Amino acid sequence: MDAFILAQQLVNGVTLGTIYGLIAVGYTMVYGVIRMINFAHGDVYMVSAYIAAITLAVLHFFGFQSVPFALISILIITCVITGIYGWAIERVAYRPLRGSTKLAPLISAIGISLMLQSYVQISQGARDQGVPILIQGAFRFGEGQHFVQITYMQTVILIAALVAMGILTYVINYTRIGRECRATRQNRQISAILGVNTDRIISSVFVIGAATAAVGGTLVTFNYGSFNFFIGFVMGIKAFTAAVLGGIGSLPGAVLGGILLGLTEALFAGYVSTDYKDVFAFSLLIILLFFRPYGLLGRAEVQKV
Amino acid sequence: MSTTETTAGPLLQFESVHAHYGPVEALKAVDVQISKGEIVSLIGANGAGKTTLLATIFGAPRTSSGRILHRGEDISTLPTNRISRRGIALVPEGRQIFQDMTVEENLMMGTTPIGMGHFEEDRAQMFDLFPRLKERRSQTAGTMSGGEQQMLAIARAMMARPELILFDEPSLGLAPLVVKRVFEVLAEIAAMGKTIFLVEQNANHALKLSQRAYVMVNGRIHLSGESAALLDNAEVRKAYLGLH
Amino acid sequence: MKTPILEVQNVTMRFGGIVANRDVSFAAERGAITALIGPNGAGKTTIFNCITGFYRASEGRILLNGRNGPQDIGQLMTRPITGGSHLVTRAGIARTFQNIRLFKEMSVVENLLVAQHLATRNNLLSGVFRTRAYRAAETEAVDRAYFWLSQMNLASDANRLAGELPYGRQRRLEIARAMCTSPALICLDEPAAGLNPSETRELSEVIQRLCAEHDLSVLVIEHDMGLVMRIADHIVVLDHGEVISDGTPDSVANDPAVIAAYLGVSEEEVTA
Amino acid sequence: MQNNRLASLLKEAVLTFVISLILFGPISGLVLDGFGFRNELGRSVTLAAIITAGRVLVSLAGMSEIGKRLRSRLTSSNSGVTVNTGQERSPLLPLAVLFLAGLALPFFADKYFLGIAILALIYCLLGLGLNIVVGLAGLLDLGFVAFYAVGAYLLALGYQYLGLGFWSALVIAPFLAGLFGMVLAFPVLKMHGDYLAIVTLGFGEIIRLVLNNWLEFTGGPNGAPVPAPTLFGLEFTRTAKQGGVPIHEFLGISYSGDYKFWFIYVVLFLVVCAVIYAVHRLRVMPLGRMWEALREDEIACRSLGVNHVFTKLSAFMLGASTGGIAGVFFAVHQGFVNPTSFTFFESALILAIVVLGGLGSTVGVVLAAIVLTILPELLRDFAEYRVLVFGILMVVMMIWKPRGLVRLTRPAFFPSSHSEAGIALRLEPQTEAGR
Amino acid sequence: ADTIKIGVAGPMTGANATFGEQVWTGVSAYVNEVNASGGIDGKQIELVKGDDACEPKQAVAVANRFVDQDKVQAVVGHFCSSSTIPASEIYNDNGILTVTPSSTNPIVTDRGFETMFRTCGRDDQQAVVAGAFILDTLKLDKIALIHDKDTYGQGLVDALKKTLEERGVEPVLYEGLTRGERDFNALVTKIKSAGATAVYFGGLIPEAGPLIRQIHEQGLDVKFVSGDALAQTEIVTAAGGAQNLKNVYYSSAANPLEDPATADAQAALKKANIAPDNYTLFGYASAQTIVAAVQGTKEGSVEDQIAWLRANSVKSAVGDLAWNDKGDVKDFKFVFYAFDDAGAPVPSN
Ligand SMILES: Nc1ncnc2c1ncn2[C@@H]1O[C@H](COP(=O)(O)OP(=O)(O)OP(=O)(O)O)[C@@H](O)[C@H]1O
Ligand SMILES: Nc1ncnc2c1ncn2[C@@H]1O[C@H](COP(=O)(O)OP(=O)(O)OP(=O)(O)O)[C@@H](O)[C@H]1O
Ligand SMILES: [Mg+2]
Ligand SMILES: [Mg+2]
Repeated sequence: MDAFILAQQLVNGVTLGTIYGLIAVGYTMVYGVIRMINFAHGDVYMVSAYIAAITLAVLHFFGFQSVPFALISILIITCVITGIYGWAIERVAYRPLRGSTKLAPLISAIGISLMLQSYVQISQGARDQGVPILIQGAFRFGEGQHFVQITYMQTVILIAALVAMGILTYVINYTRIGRECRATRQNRQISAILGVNTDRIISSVFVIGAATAAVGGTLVTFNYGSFNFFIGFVMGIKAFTAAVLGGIGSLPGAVLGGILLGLTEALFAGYVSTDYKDVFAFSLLIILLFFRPYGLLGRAEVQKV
Repeated sequence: MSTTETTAGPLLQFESVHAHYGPVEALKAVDVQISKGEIVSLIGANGAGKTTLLATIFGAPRTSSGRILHRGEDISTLPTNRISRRGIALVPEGRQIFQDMTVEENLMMGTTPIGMGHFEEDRAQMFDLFPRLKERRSQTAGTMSGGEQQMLAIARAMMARPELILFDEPSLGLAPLVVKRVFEVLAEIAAMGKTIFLVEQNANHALKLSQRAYVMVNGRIHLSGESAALLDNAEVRKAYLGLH
Repeated sequence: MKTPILEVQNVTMRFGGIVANRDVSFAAERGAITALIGPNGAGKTTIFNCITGFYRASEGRILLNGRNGPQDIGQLMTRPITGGSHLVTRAGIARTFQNIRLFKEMSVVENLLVAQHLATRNNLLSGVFRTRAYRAAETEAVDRAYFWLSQMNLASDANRLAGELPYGRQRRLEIARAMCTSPALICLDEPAAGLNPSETRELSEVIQRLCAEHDLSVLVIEHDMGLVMRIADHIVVLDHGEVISDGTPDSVANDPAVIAAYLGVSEEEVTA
Repeated sequence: MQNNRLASLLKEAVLTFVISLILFGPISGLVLDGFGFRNELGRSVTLAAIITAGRVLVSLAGMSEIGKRLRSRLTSSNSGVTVNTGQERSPLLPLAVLFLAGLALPFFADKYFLGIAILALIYCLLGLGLNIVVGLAGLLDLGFVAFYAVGAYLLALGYQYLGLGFWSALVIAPFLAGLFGMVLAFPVLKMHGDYLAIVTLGFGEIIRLVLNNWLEFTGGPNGAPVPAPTLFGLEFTRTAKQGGVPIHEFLGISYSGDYKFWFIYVVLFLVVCAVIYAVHRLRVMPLGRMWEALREDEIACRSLGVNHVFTKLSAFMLGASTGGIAGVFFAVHQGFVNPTSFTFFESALILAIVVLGGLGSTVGVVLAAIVLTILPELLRDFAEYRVLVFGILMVVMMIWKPRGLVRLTRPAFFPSSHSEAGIALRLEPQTEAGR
Repeated sequence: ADTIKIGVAGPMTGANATFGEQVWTGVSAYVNEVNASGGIDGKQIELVKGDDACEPKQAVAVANRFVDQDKVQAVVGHFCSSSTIPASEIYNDNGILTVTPSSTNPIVTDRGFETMFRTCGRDDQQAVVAGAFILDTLKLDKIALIHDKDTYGQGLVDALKKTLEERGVEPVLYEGLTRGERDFNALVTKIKSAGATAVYFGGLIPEAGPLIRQIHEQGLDVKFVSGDALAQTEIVTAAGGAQNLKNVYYSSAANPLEDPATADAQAALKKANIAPDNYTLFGYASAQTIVAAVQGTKEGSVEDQIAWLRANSVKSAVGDLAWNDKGDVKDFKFVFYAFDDAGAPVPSN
């Protein structure tokens, strides 16, 4: 009995954590390259949820009913449009602030976050929206009342996240654009002098970050089925926490931090109290940072005196 | 666009260039010419504006008036990242290597303007020039000593196969032995047919290496001429060579 | 013989696998200028960081015989709760940095006033209400700042932003700021880097004057052999983290090991 | 040349139009309705057209001479810091006028306006507090609202459990909030920049969550009532509730709910003035200088013997104390507190005040606090577009003045007249007694 | 004045904007009706919108603005208790009749402000009904109590807990979830491990929807019971479709089929093509209350209106309303609903 419950909670935690991780990647990428906490990221994720739902509605309208086709085309369309959102936000609100104080873009990001929420609220209404269940059913292990299950949707989430992370890790570590990202992060001026188009690199980081958030947004939309214009806020804070937990700036760290956070929440909620799970999560973060000031996988900045 | 014709004029030319940092005018009507294959050095006191002069070539800061011509084309409004594609490379003051990257990755970054096509070949050449880098090829660059970093910065600039290389105080903070080695390397690089524009505090070395030189004072070109002549100039000897 | 102001005893410093210093021992004499030279990456800055309390040496001991008697630097740093590198400064060691570290967005005087925070009144209330004692202490601090500025030939720049100054002046400002902590020993990390020969000459006179007039001991890292030979009373040479030579300028300059590792053959640089 | 320009303008316009259409198409063009959608694509085409037109106008304006000049005037940044020359005129007179005008405000303003003025002053206080932490000491604090909450709940719960009144809470709040600041600061000060930000954010959330969840003690989401203020035992309520005498009875005038707001306003105004003075002094005091030095370069500070832990701690505590005081005023003004007033967004707003004001600038903070409090009220006529416009304005203000509304200046210092003579004496290295 | 001004205050922006929107829709629907039929004694009613975003500080600003600048004669609002409490102090000081459609916090009416009324029921009344429904109608006694840590939800659940305990039933689980989250899988698993057969949720749609869906997805065989906040059309989409609503019940205002007053209102809303969402109805009812008081006293003073409301009852969109001296509704009627296959609510008994 107990083992089944524990296993189920682990499944719950890992799924939630994977989603946190996917959103956290956006924070980490942007931070990694321009040292900016992009507080509008949660709202980009929110926008992507709407785009995914609208795309589904449009597909249904035109009579496309095949689930795998729908899922894949929604993922692609959502990533592309959300990516353009990421690009446009950077272009309009952050690029003019390059080279000013570090905090200016932070405030600008808060403004963008308000704008996006308000824009979606005005356009789509404040009420909760939903999508029909796309994939139903689950792998079940066990029998009767004693079982562990992983829904097909959860499986899709895990696979999609793995694929997305795999692609990203490869891009960052082994491709030219990844190297240029890392160079830009360390010294933008010199990178430009060496011929790196830093504006384009920064734009692409925002696009990639937004697209990853869109993967998260799409999956969340289809997994939980409901959303409104305000979901970005809580998710934003959680994902930011995950990013820092893992060491902000580190891609695998973001995923690890996300999963750790998801597991912590699930286990604490399951075995202690739902009321205080967030208090616990934040306390854990503070304690962890106390002992590892750069997060789990973050590297200390080389500080040669 | 860079491979079209080689005009008869100078490779790089400053035409009455002014530059500002906010309200401070750092360059005042600067005229400098560099022809293909030359070694030209620029000396001057601290804060004279030497680094600024090099930086304006890359548009940071941008010129507030005047033109910078490369092969006869005005490059002063081009985006920074387009400059290096024209075959100009900079070895920046204070080295500025990518601290968190390995030596090899730093070299890869150097190839940005021309792509990785000749990477293996060029890397081998750099390792010949700086055997020390070969030993440290996978060390994180930030943990290397100053001299090692300087060599890396030079090698990185060379990876783009530039025609014109700008050196900003390459001997800064290096041990005497290494300073000698760096100047030998400069000579070797010049022997490869590259054009060199050298900014140095170490006026003695710089003037000995170069054919022509400019002396900068307070943002203006104060003197210019054959290096050998400047070495004998009383004013230069007193102010920049510390001799009486 | 006088007790040396600083004794470095068998210091080893490791970074993970890298050994930056291995069993380094030397002493800096009181009232004299000791120079630390060696190839790039020899571990000079690292030993400096151990002396000034930025790193805790992996092994060995560093003793300061300052105003308060002999003190172990390592112990000052690891003292519970209150410990830290600031205690090393308070014990009487001041330093400058290889890469200039000024408070760029503060004025030149303010840079010096920060350095005197121990002398001025830190009491919050006395400051808010501007008590007489507070004002007196503040005036004195400003005057002392101006004194060091004029010593360094910087008085005309007093009310400019430190970041605006040309490099050479920033170097001198950093020394002036260090002097404001009233040290017994001052450690200079490549003070002449980026200066031209005539500026270097000026600087060497300043250092010598400090040493002679203000009862100061100096420990200096420098690659400019002209400066080193001119001012040093005593030279320690590091290579690969180890001391390879230790003695008077003459003996060191003619030490074949030093020539091979550091100087190269010619005499030219030494005299130029 | 002319043709070239037109062509590029056209290209730009088409590009802008296409991109805005992609952006606005799904969200404002296709509105979700149940599991289906409603077609409102006309709306997004209009939006895209507006954006494109705006873009073209800006480009055109940028080409014309007037536009160029206007643009350079607008963007001529007040970047950087200037050092005073020491010749500046003393601002005493205008300050005195401002002070008197501020004091006299209740006689001219209606309650709506006064209410907003009180809010603006509370945000001034919060901004000044956070300015110490972020602007002066350079520690990014995203959980400042925690200390605000501590002050507010101190009054509410203190009244409920201990019978504390407004005045005693006002005295205790800075100490209690400072204590909380210290508790937070200890684990936090080892951390760098953005890690500090998340930890403080977490701390702010923890405080809010505990206030929300600990039903038995704090009232949870139901909040807690706060007593009206008193003045020498005189109460501002219609009938006495705290054992005193209602002030209108004492003075023999008729009751009005406005008296309470007048009173709060005046006390708050005086406190804000006092804090402004103190912060202003701090900037030229050793402690304030050490904060700023720490912001500039921590390693250099340590090399000068500055105890960075203690110095950061003091900044955190002083900032927190100010926040605590603001909390007390907030509670007494609202007459009720609950956790919804202390969300992360509130922290963000206070941070926006500090940044918009120009990090470290006292005048800037005051200005920004007023702007950011009054702006949302002015925008009420935009109805549901209010938040949208507020967001846009926030971005625009940052782009327009990335370094804040007010240019930073630094004080000038000059040697005392008798210093030349005294130099020799003062040359002696300091002795122990000198400390 | 030739018009009567009424302020409508609530969250028109921010996390709770959807509810502010509903209240506004309800109030304006009724006011349009009144105005179309000639207004009150020939006077048109003019509405003023006040957005407080459910933030207390904005609530005070809105209240002051209503009083000083808009000079409203009555207020429908605010929505959140945390806004109503500080704002009502200002309305009370200035003698403005205030009717909140939704603030269920006891403090709202417990402070003795005479101008303060509410059209929503108090939690204890709904809780008694819910307790009876679960224990007697559904005949389940392993009950998990879940709330959203907000005034309404937690108040409801706490009252139910007391009711259950009075009947000797100890809930198997008592937990609060966080508003704004979407993933309650851990909680659902916990409900499962607690062996609950019924879940009572005190909270709103954004959390209720995913909770229902996840209970369904994890294959829990439980009945899901909730309060009147579920009385909204969006529950169908939020829960992932009508098939997930099979075991879902909620209590709501009296059955329109039995109560002509509510039937009229619902018909009117239907005609105006407005969804009869819960807070739309309560907004509608609050407007009815104010209009009734004004009409009943022939535009008498506030004191008259207060006295009138205490003495009379109003036929409203949520049933007959009568008030005690505190301003609370006297025995509010609740009916339980279930859902049919298309997701439309049907009375259940
Ligand atoms: N980023 C900057 N902002 C403001 N002023 C600057 C900046 N960089 C340089 N300056 C000023 O411009 C002038 C020229 O500086 P530059 O660095 O070009 O001199 P330099 O000749 O390279 O000196 P050095 O030999 O010290 O490298 C100096 O007065 C300096 O103070
Ligand atoms: N923080 C660190 N982490 C890892 N290795 C380090 C660190 N600091 C120094 N080192 C290593 O220690 C060695 C000594 O470095 P150090 O900076 O002391 O050299 P140096 O003698 O000052 O050289 P230079 O004259 O170039 O300044 C170098 O090989 C360097 O790579
Ligand atoms: Mg330079
Ligand atoms: Mg060094």
